[in-house]
Amino acid sequence: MRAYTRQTVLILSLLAALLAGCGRSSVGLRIAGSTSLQPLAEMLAEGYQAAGGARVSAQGVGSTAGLQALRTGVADLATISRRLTPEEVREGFRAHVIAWDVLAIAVHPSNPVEGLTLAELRRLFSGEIRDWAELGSPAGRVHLISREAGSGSREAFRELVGPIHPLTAVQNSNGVIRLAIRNDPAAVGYLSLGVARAGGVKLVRVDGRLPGEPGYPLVRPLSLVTLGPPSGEARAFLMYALSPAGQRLVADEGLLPVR
Amino acid sequence: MDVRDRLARAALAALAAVASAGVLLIALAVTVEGWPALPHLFGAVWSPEDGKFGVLPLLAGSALVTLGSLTLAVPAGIGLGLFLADVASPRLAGVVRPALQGMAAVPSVVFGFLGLNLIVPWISRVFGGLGFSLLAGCLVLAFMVLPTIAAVSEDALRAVDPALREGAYALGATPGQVAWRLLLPAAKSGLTAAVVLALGRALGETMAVLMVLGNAAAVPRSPLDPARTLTGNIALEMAYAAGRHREALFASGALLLLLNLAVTQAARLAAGGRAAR
Amino acid sequence: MRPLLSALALVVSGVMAGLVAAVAVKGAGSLTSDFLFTLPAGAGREGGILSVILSTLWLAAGALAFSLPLGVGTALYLVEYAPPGRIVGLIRSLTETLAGVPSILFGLFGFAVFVVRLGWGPSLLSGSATLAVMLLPTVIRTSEEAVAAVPQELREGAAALGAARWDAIRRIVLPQAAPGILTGALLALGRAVGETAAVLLTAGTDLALPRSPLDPGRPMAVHLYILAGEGLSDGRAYATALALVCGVLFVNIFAHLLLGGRRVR
Amino acid sequence: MMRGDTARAKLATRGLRVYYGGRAALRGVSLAVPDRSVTALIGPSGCGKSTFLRALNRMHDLRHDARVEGRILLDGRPIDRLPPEVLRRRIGMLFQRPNPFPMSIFQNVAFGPALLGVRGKELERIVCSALQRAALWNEVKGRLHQHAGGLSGGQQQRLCLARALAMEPEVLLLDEPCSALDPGATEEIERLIAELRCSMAIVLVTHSLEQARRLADRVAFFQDGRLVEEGPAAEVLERPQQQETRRFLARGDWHRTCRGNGGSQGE
Repeated sequence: MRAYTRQTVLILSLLAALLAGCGRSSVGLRIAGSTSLQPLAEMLAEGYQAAGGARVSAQGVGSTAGLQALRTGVADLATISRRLTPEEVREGFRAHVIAWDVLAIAVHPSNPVEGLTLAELRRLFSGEIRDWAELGSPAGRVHLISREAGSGSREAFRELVGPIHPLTAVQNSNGVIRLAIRNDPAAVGYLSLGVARAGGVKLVRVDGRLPGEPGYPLVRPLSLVTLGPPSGEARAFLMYALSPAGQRLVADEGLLPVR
Repeated sequence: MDVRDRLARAALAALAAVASAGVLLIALAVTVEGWPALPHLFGAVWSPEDGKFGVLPLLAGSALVTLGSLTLAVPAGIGLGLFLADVASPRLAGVVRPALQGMAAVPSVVFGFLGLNLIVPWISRVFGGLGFSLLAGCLVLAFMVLPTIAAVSEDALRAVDPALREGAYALGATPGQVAWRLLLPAAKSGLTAAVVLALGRALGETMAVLMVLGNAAAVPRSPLDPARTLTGNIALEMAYAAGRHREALFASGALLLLLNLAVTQAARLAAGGRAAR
Repeated sequence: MRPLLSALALVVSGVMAGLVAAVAVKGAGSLTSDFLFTLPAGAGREGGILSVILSTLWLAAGALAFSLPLGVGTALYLVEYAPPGRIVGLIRSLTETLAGVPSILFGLFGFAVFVVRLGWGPSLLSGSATLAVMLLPTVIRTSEEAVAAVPQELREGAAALGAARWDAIRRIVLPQAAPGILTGALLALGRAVGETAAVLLTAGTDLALPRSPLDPGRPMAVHLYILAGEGLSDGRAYATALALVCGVLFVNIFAHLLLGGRRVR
Repeated sequence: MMRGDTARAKLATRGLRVYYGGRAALRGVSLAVPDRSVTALIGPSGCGKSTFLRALNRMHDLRHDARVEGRILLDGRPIDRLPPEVLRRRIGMLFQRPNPFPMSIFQNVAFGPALLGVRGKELERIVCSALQRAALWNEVKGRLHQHAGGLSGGQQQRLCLARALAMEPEVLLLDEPCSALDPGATEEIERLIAELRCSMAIVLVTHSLEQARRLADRVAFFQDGRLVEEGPAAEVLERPQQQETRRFLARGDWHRTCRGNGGSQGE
């Protein structure tokens, strides 16, 4: 009986210790936001820690949710892969561009389409053009594939090109979009250039320019967002992202550096 | 009563109360969070960017993928159950049964992963199109619920008195006739329970279908069209959602819970019918 | 009919074997001890999955730490103390209902309550608590069966010696039921390790080694989901899938061995 | 003499051996069953009576671990030349425990004919006549479409008999058909067996010496998987030739041991 009580006390105190240990997370800087930016954010976090910075946690939850996390204080920094809306700017959010992402338009390698105008692209994704024959390719229904609502890529595409037809297939990562286009001769979709370059898909000129060339229209800023001016750990991380070391990581990810 | 006994009784009762409150808490949390969006769910278009939160396409997606997978898995699963209960030698059954049990234990994300890497490209190659489709979802889901149906059917068929089997054989029935005219009707309530159980699992499955279904928020018009389920929609968009969008997702969760409770209730009735036999 | 059913069994087993073989063949090459025991680097594209494995284990252990006391307590109450009738029926139907709830709803619940309301954020703690709720029905049912299987004579024997009910439970019923309870815990563990939807929204996706329960971590199933989505390093994804399947099967086989051939579901 | 019997016999076995797994349950039995008579199989628990009976309509095919050797002849032709279904339609069987199917009384009796594709009026006629032959018609004619589970034990066994008779069998195998019934029901079944004897060959496994005495034309005594002695009932029961038979008949407690067997040999 007594031994048993002692056991109980021991277990209870262990539980208490565990709960007490919960008191503080070991993370020094919490980043949340765009999934498109997630790989870069993780690379930057690794590099930042390696360079002597605090422990950084990066969660890919989406641009809008990242801002929400920042607003509620769940995160110290948000990442977004679109521009801030005027309302968001009025709320006090400050976006600091750390890289440029190029949205590539990809089709199957067997598709003869070489280039599209922005107008054609808009008509394609709004569902106005339904057959590849209208664009001079062999006839066949167009299979659109897009990112999910809330994704920065999708919002940037909607902003730069136009609305997306509701019947469009949706996948929530660049990789699966590449996979889908690789499998289907009639598919067309948009994705980050870094992932598109992994191969298996053909990149289409937009308004006569290939993705990555100067003047290519589908470029969006990737930014770190602070609520008010950056300070403390968030500021240090931002400085690191803009430093030569940080910008090297940007280039490694297939993104365009800002410096 | 001993004092410690009373204490123990009170403490255990408290634990039981907490544990059984789980389902109520879930219902409460989901409903409270989703309440304001409830009136917005009755529409035919799900397009959060335009403030449209109609769950009809998602309901249709869930219903179609569930029914489609059961259409494939129920005959195969009951057939496998019959094979294990009536045809296979004990040694063969001893190999097939653990294999099925193992299959039931494989995490759903692995099924989704395999579907993404094997089934989706296969569909794209054979039927054309993206491959991400209702058909892919049905196939993956069918494989996932097959072991459940097979195991529960086997139990139900084994529960049929062996004397009945012998009686039917003694009348000159072929194995097929015994199965079709005697075993399956006699095990009907157990088999129904198997189907309803599978229905519940299929309806609630998230990751595997999310990965292969293509997730277009529209009612599919052919098995090769993409579709989106209630569950997949939550997993897909929850992370991004704020405001009304977030409420709508919670409300759709409440709807899913309601559907699921109905199915569970049906399962209990079916199982109850068997117990009464 | 026999040939037809045999063919069906053959086809299903063949397809299953094919799928398993696909995972095994494509994953085995990359599944080295290096892969298992080094930390991931380059956002999961390089290095191993050590932090992912540890996050998974912490999550599962945490889930059991929450759900075992609750579940076993409930089972003991149901079998030993509860007056038969309405209360038992109510508790049982509630927990059975819980067993049928889709895992994504646990995720939603955990997200709303643990992550947001309680402010635990996406963390091992939130993930564990969410998983714990999900595992409760399994733990309760298996524990209840184990406790109920203890022969009534043993309880009567203890009572005849003047032991209080609680003493009989503590010294006789619980030790006797321990293997059954353990089996239930193992089955629950297997589910916890393989679960994705419930932890996707609650445990976070951080690849770094978690150091406190409030740190986010990336469970193995979520890691596989993310790797599959990136579509960049197939070898790693297959190796992760193989590790996950092996882990879950190992736990399940162990549970079945412990159970000595009795059927569980 | 044995040869001549076999030639005239409805059903005959030669050197019949049955193994369960590696264990021999029947070690070479040669027996002839004449038409239009009752042959009773008696013997202690586990002696192979039921095993023998179940070999006659190939019920052992249903077990994965049972192996049958030797020959069984129906009308002088080996039964393994027939598909088992065809054989079993010609040989009806009644089990220890009544085993009505979980369906209506009508559907139970109609089960066999329906397998052959009989429908409509013809089926009704067959069901009605089978129920009449099993002396059940008057009791159930008003509730043919009620569930068979509602009948009493004796009625259920008669239902099973009607079910077998609906197939117009040439041979009827009875495996301790009264062991689960009360004395009244037993009497009823025995009366039916006595009537049916005029139209078919009946093989009866029984644990009751009295029953064998009342019903049997011929008696075969089994022990340890062998046929010890066989002949006209009066001779075997009153003037047994073999030592084992005499000892068995003399033992008072055999009744009890055979009751306890519960079909363990056969099932």
